[in-house]
Amino acid sequence: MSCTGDIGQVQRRLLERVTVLANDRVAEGVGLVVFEAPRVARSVRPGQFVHLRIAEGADFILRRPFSVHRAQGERLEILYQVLGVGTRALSLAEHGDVMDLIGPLGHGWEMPEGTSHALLVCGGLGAAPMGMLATELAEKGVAVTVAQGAPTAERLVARELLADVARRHEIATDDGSAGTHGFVTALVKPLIAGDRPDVVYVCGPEAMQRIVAGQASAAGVDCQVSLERLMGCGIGACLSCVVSTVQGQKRACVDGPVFRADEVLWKSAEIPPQR
Amino acid sequence: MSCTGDIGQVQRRLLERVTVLANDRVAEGVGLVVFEAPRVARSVRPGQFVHLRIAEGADFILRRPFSVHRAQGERLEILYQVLGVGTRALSLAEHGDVMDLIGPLGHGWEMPEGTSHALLVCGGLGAAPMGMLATELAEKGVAVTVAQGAPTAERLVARELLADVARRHEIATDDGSAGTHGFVTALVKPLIAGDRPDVVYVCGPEAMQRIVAGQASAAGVDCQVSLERLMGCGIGACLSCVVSTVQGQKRACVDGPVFRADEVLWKSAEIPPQR
Amino acid sequence: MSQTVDMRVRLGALELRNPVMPASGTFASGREYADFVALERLGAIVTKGVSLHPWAGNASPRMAETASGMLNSIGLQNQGVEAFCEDDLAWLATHDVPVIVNVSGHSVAEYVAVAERLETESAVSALEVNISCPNVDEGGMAFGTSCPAAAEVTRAVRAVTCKPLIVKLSPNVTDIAEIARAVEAEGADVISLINTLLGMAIDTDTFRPKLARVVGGLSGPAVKPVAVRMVWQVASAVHVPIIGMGGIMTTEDAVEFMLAGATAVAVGTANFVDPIATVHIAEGLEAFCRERGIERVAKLTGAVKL
Amino acid sequence: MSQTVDMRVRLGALELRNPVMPASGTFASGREYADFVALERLGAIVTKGVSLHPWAGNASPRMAETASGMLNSIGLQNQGVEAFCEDDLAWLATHDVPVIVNVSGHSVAEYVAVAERLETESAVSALEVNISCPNVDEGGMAFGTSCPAAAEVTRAVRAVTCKPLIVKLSPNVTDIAEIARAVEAEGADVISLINTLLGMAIDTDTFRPKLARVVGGLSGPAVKPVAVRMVWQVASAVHVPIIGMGGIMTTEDAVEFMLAGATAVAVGTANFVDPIATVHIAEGLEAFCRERGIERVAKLTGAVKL
Ligand SMILES: Cc1cc2nc3c(=O)[nH]c(=O)nc-3n(C[C@H](O)[C@H](O)[C@H](O)COP(=O)(O)OP(=O)(O)OC[C@H]3O[C@@H](n4cnc5c(N)ncnc54)[C@H](O)[C@@H]3O)c2cc1C
Ligand SMILES: Cc1cc2nc3c(=O)[nH]c(=O)nc-3n(C[C@H](O)[C@H](O)[C@H](O)COP(=O)(O)OP(=O)(O)OC[C@H]3O[C@@H](n4cnc5c(N)ncnc54)[C@H](O)[C@@H]3O)c2cc1C
Ligand SMILES: Cc1cc2nc3c(=O)[nH]c(=O)nc-3n(C[C@H](O)[C@H](O)[C@H](O)COP(=O)(O)O)c2cc1C
Ligand SMILES: Cc1cc2nc3c(=O)[nH]c(=O)nc-3n(C[C@H](O)[C@H](O)[C@H](O)COP(=O)(O)O)c2cc1C
Ligand code: FES
Ligand code: FES
Repeated sequence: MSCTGDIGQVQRRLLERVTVLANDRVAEGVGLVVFEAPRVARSVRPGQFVHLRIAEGADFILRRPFSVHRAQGERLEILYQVLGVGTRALSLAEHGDVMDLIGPLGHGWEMPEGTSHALLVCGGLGAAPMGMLATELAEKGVAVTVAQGAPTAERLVARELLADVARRHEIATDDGSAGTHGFVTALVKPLIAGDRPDVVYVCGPEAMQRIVAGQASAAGVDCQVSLERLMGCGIGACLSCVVSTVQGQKRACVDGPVFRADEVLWKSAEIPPQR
Repeated sequence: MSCTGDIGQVQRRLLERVTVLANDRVAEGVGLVVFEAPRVARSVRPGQFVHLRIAEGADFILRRPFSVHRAQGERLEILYQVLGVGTRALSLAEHGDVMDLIGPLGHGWEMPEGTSHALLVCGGLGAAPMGMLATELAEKGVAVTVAQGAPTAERLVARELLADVARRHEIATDDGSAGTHGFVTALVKPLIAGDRPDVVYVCGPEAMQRIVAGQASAAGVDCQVSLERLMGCGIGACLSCVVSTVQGQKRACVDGPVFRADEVLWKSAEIPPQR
Repeated sequence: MSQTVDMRVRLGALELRNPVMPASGTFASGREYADFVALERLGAIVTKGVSLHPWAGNASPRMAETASGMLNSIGLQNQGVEAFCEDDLAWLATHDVPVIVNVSGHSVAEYVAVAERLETESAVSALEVNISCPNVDEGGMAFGTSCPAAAEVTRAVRAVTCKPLIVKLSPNVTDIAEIARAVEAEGADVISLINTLLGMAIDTDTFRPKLARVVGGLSGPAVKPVAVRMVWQVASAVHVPIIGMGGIMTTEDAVEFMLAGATAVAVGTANFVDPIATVHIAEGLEAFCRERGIERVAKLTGAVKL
Repeated sequence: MSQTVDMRVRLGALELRNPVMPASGTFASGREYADFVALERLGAIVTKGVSLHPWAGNASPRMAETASGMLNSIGLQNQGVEAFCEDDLAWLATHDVPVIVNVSGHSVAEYVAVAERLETESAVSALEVNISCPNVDEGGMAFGTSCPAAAEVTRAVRAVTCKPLIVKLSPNVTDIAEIARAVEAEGADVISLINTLLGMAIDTDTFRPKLARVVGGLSGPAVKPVAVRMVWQVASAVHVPIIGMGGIMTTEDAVEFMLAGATAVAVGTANFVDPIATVHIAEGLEAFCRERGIERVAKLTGAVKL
């Protein structure tokens, strides 16, 4: 089966100076930045990420990892949530600003040969790495169903993009301002039962990913999850980003961020929301 | 005699948010920044300085002290040389940027009653604190002679301003590209002998100030110097900025930066240029 | 959401109206900050180091900036305790705020002499014995880096003062908890930490040390992780209250020290960046508690969840 | 202005083509950086810590960012010396660069066992014994914070290896010079410092420590003044060459360490910021010397003007 992971291994990582082409607020506390990044944009695969140096001379020194939301020609898009000092600085970047990033990084989504139907489940910013995936699956003629959740309708980031490429796009919001009232996890079981997807792709809060992984395995469907860890180097050297798996500790930055759900030993610390 | 020093004591120090109105390169590595600083601009006296917070969230945290070059209405001007991280950041400030500063700070130039003739001697950026002084002396009807030195003609900062207000404006450049070829210190003796000024005001490299102070005392003329020290607080608390004087150690930020030359115990470390 | 927050904290016999005070040597005796800070808004004033005789301090340059921090080698320049009492203390006495006098000495006898001189001064609320200054040749840090020496100074000063006794520790040690236990055993009522980390910087243009004294004390945000760790270690080792400091710039920084075990906090280098920092942090702490329904700021002390 | 600069430096029997190497644990075994750095451009490669048996390391989160620095509590996760030799070392052997293996252990016996296993590996140019890791419960820093323990490990490893022996010191001590003298006396050929400063950070939203292990090691520009000071103190105390590290991000930082007394320098956290940092600094050092007419980089060592 074709696997961006394998590609990830032979793929050359680049340190590229990139220029901000646009940086717009797309929702409360969420921005979409578009970089001119010719070399990385051309080689990145769905589910991979870049390690971005947002500022120099600042009191924070480390890079910040971001999934690639979309890559078109020389344009590379990142969908980001403003959380702290780095993403706040990123939100202030303007057209023409120059930064540098390392990429493409990590093991992306695997697309098993002969997949005819895929279910994409995302919560909140989990939609970020789904953009490239949904587009490429659709181009390959795979039927794409998207189950998307968010706190409010306004926070359904990349909603249009996903709606365009998906054959079916189900929505759940915590406040009921769009789609079903409740968590996206409630949509998954019926969708698996109804559409019998060949594979389920998940990204979002770890507790949510864990629940969906459980639902998929219960239904005997392949499932891939995209996990976040605090990252230092982003290229496999520092061991900051380990994920516990059945084959022992793996590095989210090279062996992930996408893992086969059945490999992951979920953090017992993470108690899934009670419902 | 009237003395901004006394004023300095009763004068209230302010922490003011200021807006950059203009920031232009005036010579190789020298910039002139104009702030809208209504409260400080109105109360500052010649020879006083402000303690400027150039950046927040940067890897350097301390303020930077700058003499006030000119103050007109709500406008406050600083003439700065790009030396390191702070002044480099300052040189990138644009119209509309907001910073904050503490001021007015320190003991400025004293203008003895009945002064009819003053000699201002400055080297390089030492011209910065001379702008306000020359202007105010001229307004008071004091005859102003300026002896200005710089490495090259281009580096004669504030040359026009000083030429305008001075009755006489003598120049020396290290490379002879303007005025006398040599150091400004060579101009001083004849000017003192010729014009018999009531007071000599000096600012520039400490070695140069020391030489001029010697020339003035040899001629029995009052002399005031403006000394620079690395500063922490800028308001008299941290004792980073001490200057050795005949009355013991004084703080450049409150007892100075302007001192009576005959009070200063010059750093023996500082060897005056041989000539 | 509780409306008012009880901001009072207790340092042994000393009650403060809030946990925030300036760190010694960064606030002089408060007078220089009077244009910016109403001293009554602070939990206490901590004076710069006071010695028996006047000290001239070290040669210039006395400071150098470093990444997210600064080095200083002031060297405890001060007028001596007599002049301090006549001048600064008399001025402070006219303000309604507890005064903590930072005491320094070259020898145990000098520490004792300063403490004795201050004992009769009603304006002095407490003594902070600085056994951790890296910027003096004899005394200073030497007393703070060995248990016997730290114990000896504490015992000697304890013997001559009935005022609350704060001992300020040096971070330049292998085992801070051991030193803390030693001074607690000798009667320290409160422990404050950290003083500065010994550091050095060299100008690569001139090849000269940036400080005339070659080495100096590192302070500011750069040292905060070390300071929080030491406060946590000391809090686990002793029963006396702790004044935590080292790189506090914001309300969250102050909260971090209290969670680690500090009862009160001191703000040093931040005063140079923002002369109103102490008041901002005191107000910020109150808001932090109010927003979270914490009715007493003291509940933050040691509240880290392990 | 001399045209070419002699960039070679000597660490005892080991000659390096230039003074710049990665700091252990920040560069893995070099393979991860191969896309960015031609290993042959570096003075040496320093591997991550290698132990006798595989170590799982600590729980996540294992890192937290701090002002101009970072905390880590990786805990020396590694495959053990056997797997290291088969895998990383075999790969490194195909490159023309000296390999310094960083050795860790829970006990003196484990340090010795690792050293013995590596003794026969011709691809290993030198051993760096890490007696200063703050992130393991037994061993690690405990050996680096007491003279007898530091001496014991050094003596034991010295007895089983003829390779150049580097001992890496912990900055979390009262007197770094004393430890340095102790390991020099037991036969250390080279001393490297500093390892990380023990630190802690607390999330003020969750009240939880930012590291699962609660405390971790502080690195990056924040620690540079402490590191430079300690290199200067050790250089004044011993005769063996020193590898200086702690917050080196730029060429000037590297120069500062050499002026303080280091013969070579190691670049750690900077690799995470700029994966090409080591090469940039090696090239920068050469340019720095050329511009100043310094014909041998080794002349910078200890050249600080006091
Ligand atoms: C492989 C990967 C892909 C990612 N893709 C995206 C993306 O497409 N869009 C996006 O908005 N974010 C993404 N993230 C998360 C992003 O890296 C962090 O939100 C960012 O680094 C926060 O930086 P900051 O300086 O703003 O926050 P900080 O000031 O560093 O931290 C602020 C708060 O956020 C928490 N935090 C920091 N990093 C993470 C993290 N990695 N995961 C969870 N919490 C964190 C901190 O613990 C702290 O509580 C990704 C992370 C990884 C590892
Ligand atoms: C009372 C006073 C008034 C001043 N007025 C002016 C002015 O009107 N215009 C102007 O350009 N500068 C003035 N200065 C000097 C100015 O404060 C420094 O140049 C500035 O702080 C340098 O900051 P930086 O971050 O760019 O340099 P840094 O990165 O801090 O230092 C770069 C180099 O400059 C040296 N340096 C830093 N501060 C000083 C200083 N105060 N004196 C001498 N060398 C220093 C450092 O040692 C270092 O070698 C004044 C200083 C004082 C004390
Ligand atoms: C300029 C300066 C002077 C200081 N003087 C003293 C002093 O006299 N006595 C003392 O105990 N600590 C002194 N300190 C240490 C501070 O009180 C404080 O312990 C240290 O700076 C850490 O806090 P900070 O990071 O908030 O500055 C001084 C610190 C600075 C920066
Ligand atoms: C993520 C990380 C892992 C480290 N692992 C090791 C190690 O295995 N062995 C060791 O001796 N030092 C280790 N160190 C310490 C570094 O080698 C170095 O001594 C320290 O980080 C200071 O240098 P720096 O500020 O340039 O990073 C590690 C440091 C970091 C940041
Ligand atoms: S972030 Fe360094 S190994 Fe993954
Ligand atoms: S700068 Fe602090 S006393 Fe002068």
